[in-house]
Amino acid sequence: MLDTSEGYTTADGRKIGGVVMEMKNITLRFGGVKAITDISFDIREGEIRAIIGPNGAGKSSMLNVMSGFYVPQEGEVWFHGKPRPPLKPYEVARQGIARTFQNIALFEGMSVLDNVMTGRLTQMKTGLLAQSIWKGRAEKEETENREIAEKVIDFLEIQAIRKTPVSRLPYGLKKRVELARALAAEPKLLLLDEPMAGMNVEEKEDMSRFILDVNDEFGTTIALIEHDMGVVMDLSDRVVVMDYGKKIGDGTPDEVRNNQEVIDAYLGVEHD
Amino acid sequence: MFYREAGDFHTTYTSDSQTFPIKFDRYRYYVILVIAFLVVPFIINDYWANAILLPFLIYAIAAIGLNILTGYCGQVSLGTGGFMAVGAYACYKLMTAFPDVSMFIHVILAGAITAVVGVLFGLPSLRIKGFYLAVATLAAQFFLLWLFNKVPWFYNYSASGQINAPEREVFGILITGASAPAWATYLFCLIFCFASAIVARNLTRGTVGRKWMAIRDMDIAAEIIGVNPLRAKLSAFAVSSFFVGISGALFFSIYLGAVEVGEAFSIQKSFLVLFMVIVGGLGSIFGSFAGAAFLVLLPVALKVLGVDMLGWPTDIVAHFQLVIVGALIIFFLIVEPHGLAQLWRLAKEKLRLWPFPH
Amino acid sequence: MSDQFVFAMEVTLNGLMAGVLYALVALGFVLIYKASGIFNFAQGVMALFAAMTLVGIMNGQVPFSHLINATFGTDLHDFGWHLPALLAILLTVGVMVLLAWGVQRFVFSHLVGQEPIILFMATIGLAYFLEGLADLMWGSEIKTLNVCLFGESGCLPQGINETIDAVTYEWFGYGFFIDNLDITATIVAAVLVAALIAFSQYTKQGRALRAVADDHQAALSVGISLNFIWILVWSLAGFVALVAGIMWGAKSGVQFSLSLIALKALPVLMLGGFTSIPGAIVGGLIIGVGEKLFEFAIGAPFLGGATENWFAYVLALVFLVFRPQGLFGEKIIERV
Amino acid sequence: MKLKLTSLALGAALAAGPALADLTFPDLSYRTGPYAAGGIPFSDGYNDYFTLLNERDGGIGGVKVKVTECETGYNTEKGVECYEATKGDSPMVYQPLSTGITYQLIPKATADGIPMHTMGYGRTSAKNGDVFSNVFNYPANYWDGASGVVNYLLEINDGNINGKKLALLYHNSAYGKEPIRTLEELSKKHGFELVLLPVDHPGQEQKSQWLQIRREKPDYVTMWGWGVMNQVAIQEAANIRYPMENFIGIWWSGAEHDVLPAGAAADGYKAVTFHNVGRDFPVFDDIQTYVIDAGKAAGAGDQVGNVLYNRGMYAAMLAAEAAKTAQEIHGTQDITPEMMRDGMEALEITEEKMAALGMPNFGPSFKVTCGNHGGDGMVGVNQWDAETQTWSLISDFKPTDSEVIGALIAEDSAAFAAENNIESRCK
Repeated sequence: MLDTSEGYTTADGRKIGGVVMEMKNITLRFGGVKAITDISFDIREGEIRAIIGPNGAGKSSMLNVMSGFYVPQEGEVWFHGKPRPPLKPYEVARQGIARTFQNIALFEGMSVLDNVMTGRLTQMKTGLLAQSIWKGRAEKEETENREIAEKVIDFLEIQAIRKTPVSRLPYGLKKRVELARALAAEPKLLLLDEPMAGMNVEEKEDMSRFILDVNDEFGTTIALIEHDMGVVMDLSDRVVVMDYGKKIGDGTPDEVRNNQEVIDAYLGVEHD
Repeated sequence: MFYREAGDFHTTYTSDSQTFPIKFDRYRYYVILVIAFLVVPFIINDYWANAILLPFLIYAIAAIGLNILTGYCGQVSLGTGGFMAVGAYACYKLMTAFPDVSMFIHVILAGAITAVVGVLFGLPSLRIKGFYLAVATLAAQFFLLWLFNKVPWFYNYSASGQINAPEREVFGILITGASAPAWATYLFCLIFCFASAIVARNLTRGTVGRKWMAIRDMDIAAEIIGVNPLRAKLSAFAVSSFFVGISGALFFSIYLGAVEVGEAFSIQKSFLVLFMVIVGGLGSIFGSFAGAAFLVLLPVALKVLGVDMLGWPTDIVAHFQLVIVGALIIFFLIVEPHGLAQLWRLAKEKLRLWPFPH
Repeated sequence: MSDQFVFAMEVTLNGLMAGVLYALVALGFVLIYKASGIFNFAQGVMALFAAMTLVGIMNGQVPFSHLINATFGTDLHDFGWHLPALLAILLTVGVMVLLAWGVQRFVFSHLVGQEPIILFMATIGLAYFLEGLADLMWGSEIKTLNVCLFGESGCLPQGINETIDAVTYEWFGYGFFIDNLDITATIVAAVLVAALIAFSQYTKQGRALRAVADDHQAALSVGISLNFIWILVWSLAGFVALVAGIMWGAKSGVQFSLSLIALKALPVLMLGGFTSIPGAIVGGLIIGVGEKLFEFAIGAPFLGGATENWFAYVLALVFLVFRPQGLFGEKIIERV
Repeated sequence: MKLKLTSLALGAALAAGPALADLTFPDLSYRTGPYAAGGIPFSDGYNDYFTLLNERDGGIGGVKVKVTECETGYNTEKGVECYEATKGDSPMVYQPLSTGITYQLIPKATADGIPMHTMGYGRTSAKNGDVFSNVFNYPANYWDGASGVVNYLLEINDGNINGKKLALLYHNSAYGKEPIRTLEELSKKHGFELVLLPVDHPGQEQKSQWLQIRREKPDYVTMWGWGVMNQVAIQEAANIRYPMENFIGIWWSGAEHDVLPAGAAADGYKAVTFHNVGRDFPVFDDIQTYVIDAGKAAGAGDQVGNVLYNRGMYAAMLAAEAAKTAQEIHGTQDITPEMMRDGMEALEITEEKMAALGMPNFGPSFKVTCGNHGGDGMVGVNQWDAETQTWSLISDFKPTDSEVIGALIAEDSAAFAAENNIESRCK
């Protein structure tokens, strides 16, 4: 297994830095049901980290723990070298964690541009009074943030639809807009919840390209969950494999691919 | 033909995000402003001021206020009547306690006081959603009315239990009381209405507006991207109540001059303003104006048509008014569910392509 | 036993009775909301419309007579007959079914799949429309409602119930006041709810109704006609409105204010949940007892009285803060 | 639509200039909305009397009368619209028929020089003509009503109601609270105990109040109700077997439609009044001949003789008499609203005058002066007979406690004068 304690260099030569987020012995229960049992792993600066597993493996729950939406009964989430206290969901965003959703959670009543601009909300600080006057501070701040948002829009090639109401867009584009919204926040850690779900091959390729480009261009640390093994293996630097709420593998795609337990899980071997 | 955005380029983000990005819209807007501020005051008479324009402007402010809460932030409220009452009584207390302070300040302070009360009654919105919240705001409606009726301090212990606006001047011109000239009362309300629309527009196009709309469209997602739902909702309640309070203050001091709380600010008022917002279009400042115009002007127009022109008995006309207003609401909904504002938008889109739709 | 305690018991009992009357109005809301997700603002006006129609038919009034007379200079008032109540009720139910059909055909069939707020707004339009129509049809004066089901006997009883008065006097030394009309309303409400439950459990249409309430798509896929179901629920709501209109109208006469009874039903709905029939009943009882006891114990002696209107809402509000989906409302599950 | 409105409004503005041939009496009626049942007969009576004058006498002093009806629905904002729409037609007098609209119009009409007549409603202290120059509320006001109730109780108790208990059941609004101060003063004076029972608008639910009445057993109950509150209160009183003859309403709680829904149980219910009831007056024969039979009735013609019809007709009669007085004073038939005001201020109603009009003893005799716009506050009592479905006057018009009321009026009008810088104008 790859030694990762001090960072490492990927196969394609990218430098991966120190630990951004570390999950320490996480256990999550809903009532009596254990969704996650004693899982630990870390996410390092600049890497693309995937969590995979068959349906019902607890991936989404894991992501919700990482994003602070669920608070685990046992274990700690370390972020930037400190244990993270239980936070309100909106406080997590302010720490620099952005995410997308499996079932797109865009703001349907707003245009693409406005949706992307919501990604900048945590960075915009003018008060009610300044905003009601608009001219001056509010306008300046709006323009500055608009520039960042436009950069993301350019990057994801959605310039043409920026004034279109989101509700009129097809599924694939919505996914991209959601990614744009998350990126606009310039997150330290980007969580992607099944970014390829429901896409055809072509769209999947597009999305993969965008994920790689984002990572490349902005150096964003990305953690994604996905049940489609194929795509993930090509995309990620390291993979955590979950099954029935337990971690059954962790390592580079090659390592995981050759892990017997993982193979069993995906081929559907009976559990005792 | 003239309604085009082609050739209308924006080279900065500022010019792109202005209120009327299309030149033609901008010019029309300026023309309306000029007419409203520079022409109407010279031709206005008592009838137009007191029967049509004052109620229109004042209801438009209330509708803008409620639209911020309901249309932009998605919190349905039926407490508008109660909050208008707060504005009216605050204005009355301020007017009588500080007769020498300008009415502008009184009206704005009345709005601010209403904002505080609004925030107080907005607290349950953190737990209660949708129609449940709508019904919960009725608690505010009924309690506030009861309070103003019950505690004599609010009406300065007058024997009648009514509040009367004493005469007050702005820049030496009388704007309250019966002798106030029509143009002065009109302009005073117009200034507030115009300022309210501008402020509402500024708030809704920027950060706060996006927070509100995010909460409206999907509150959980909004929270995860960093919107504090408590602050977003309460700020919507505050801003909304501020406008509603201003409209209540104007409604009492400028328009009616004397009100009794149970009659002027009853639950019917809450419904009326909500109807304006929905008929006009949720989440649209223009819609607030359209809705207010529809529900203020239509009954008057129908009355003029039925009684004055066709000479029908007044009661039959009044009944027909209800039937026609009701049928029109349903008709508009079937044609365009998102209100008059959306109907207008669609018409503009068609116009943009006219006369070559393909 | 102290006087105050005995009085409180009487107030509680009367609160329960009032609660039944609130629940009767709330039931109509629940029926429609459960089946179609429409918050029917027009429910109160429907009660007014139904009661006016009933009186109009019973007294043989010529519909739209005022309009006809004003237009053609005629002098029409009534047909000169007086129909028995039972027949008039049946005819009124017919009118309400017709209304339900019209509402579905001309309003909601054009608004399929719209957001709840839009549907709500359509019912606002409907309320305006019906209010004007009711006045045009039957005139806006107060009409005395005297429903006698079987000839001269079997009229709606009103006034103090002697038996309860005598029995409680024996027990407590203070005779309780219970209105006979309220007792009747309670029985009628119980029969109505039982009938509704039986209908939804044991008839084909009733099962279809429940299926639709559960899941529109699934119901459609097994071949249930939504159109029919919605006409059915609007008819049922119309019938409930008629019953509520009779009960309230018997006391006050049939007049415009009858449409305001909807306001008494709203806190009940909040408390009981918009989707639950038992919720409407229990909510009605809680609101009825709550507001009456508060007025008795705190409102009248300390706050100068007339606190019932707002207290009902505050009670419901406080309750909702702890249980946002209402007493029996379906739990709201939030997911991302 | 807008264009038409503009031209109409312009037309109205232009028409305001020269005096018109007709005498215009606006009728702010409410034939719709929650109080339609009260508004319809009043407006019918008001209209029919003027129609009678036109048909029988050719108008007032030879000038035809024009009644312009405007529907307010008892709504203040619509009332304002009605006022603004009609004030240009040189209206003789406004009768807003709603306390809300009255308060609204007092300053406006005063500024426009148009008189108002608020008969048995509106602002009580308007009785002080020294302060309220253009507002008249003869022959009686709410405080007279309250005093009239107490006077009647004194009458039936041989002048002693010390230790008795009187409950006031009132609509919880400014209107309903009107009598409280008067009754409080009177309770001090006469030693009776006053119990206050507010009822929330609209008043369909009064269980709490009537249970309280049943527990506390007041000797008498008086009611300041309006709309549905009246019918429910009377039914509830019957339900708890409260003796109807001890239940006395104000004149807005004492019409046929208030008692009819309760049927036989309402028998014996009483209400104070300032005008007579029933059809038994010669004037009704004329109305039948000239108006109803001629097909010129304002409404369906079925309201004649009803309490509120009579009240509307009485209001029209007082207005017509004031117009006559104005014509005499100013020596012209074409009177302006200002002249009409003078006529109202000089109005004197005597028994002979009423008899000559075919309305003997229809109301009290009174004389309006500059300082007294409210008449002498003569109040009588009506009682309902459920058998014959008629009201009848059981206690004739008698003066009210001017000592107590006068002090309260002086106090309230002084406050209004101070607030609005009104100077004394009467000599």
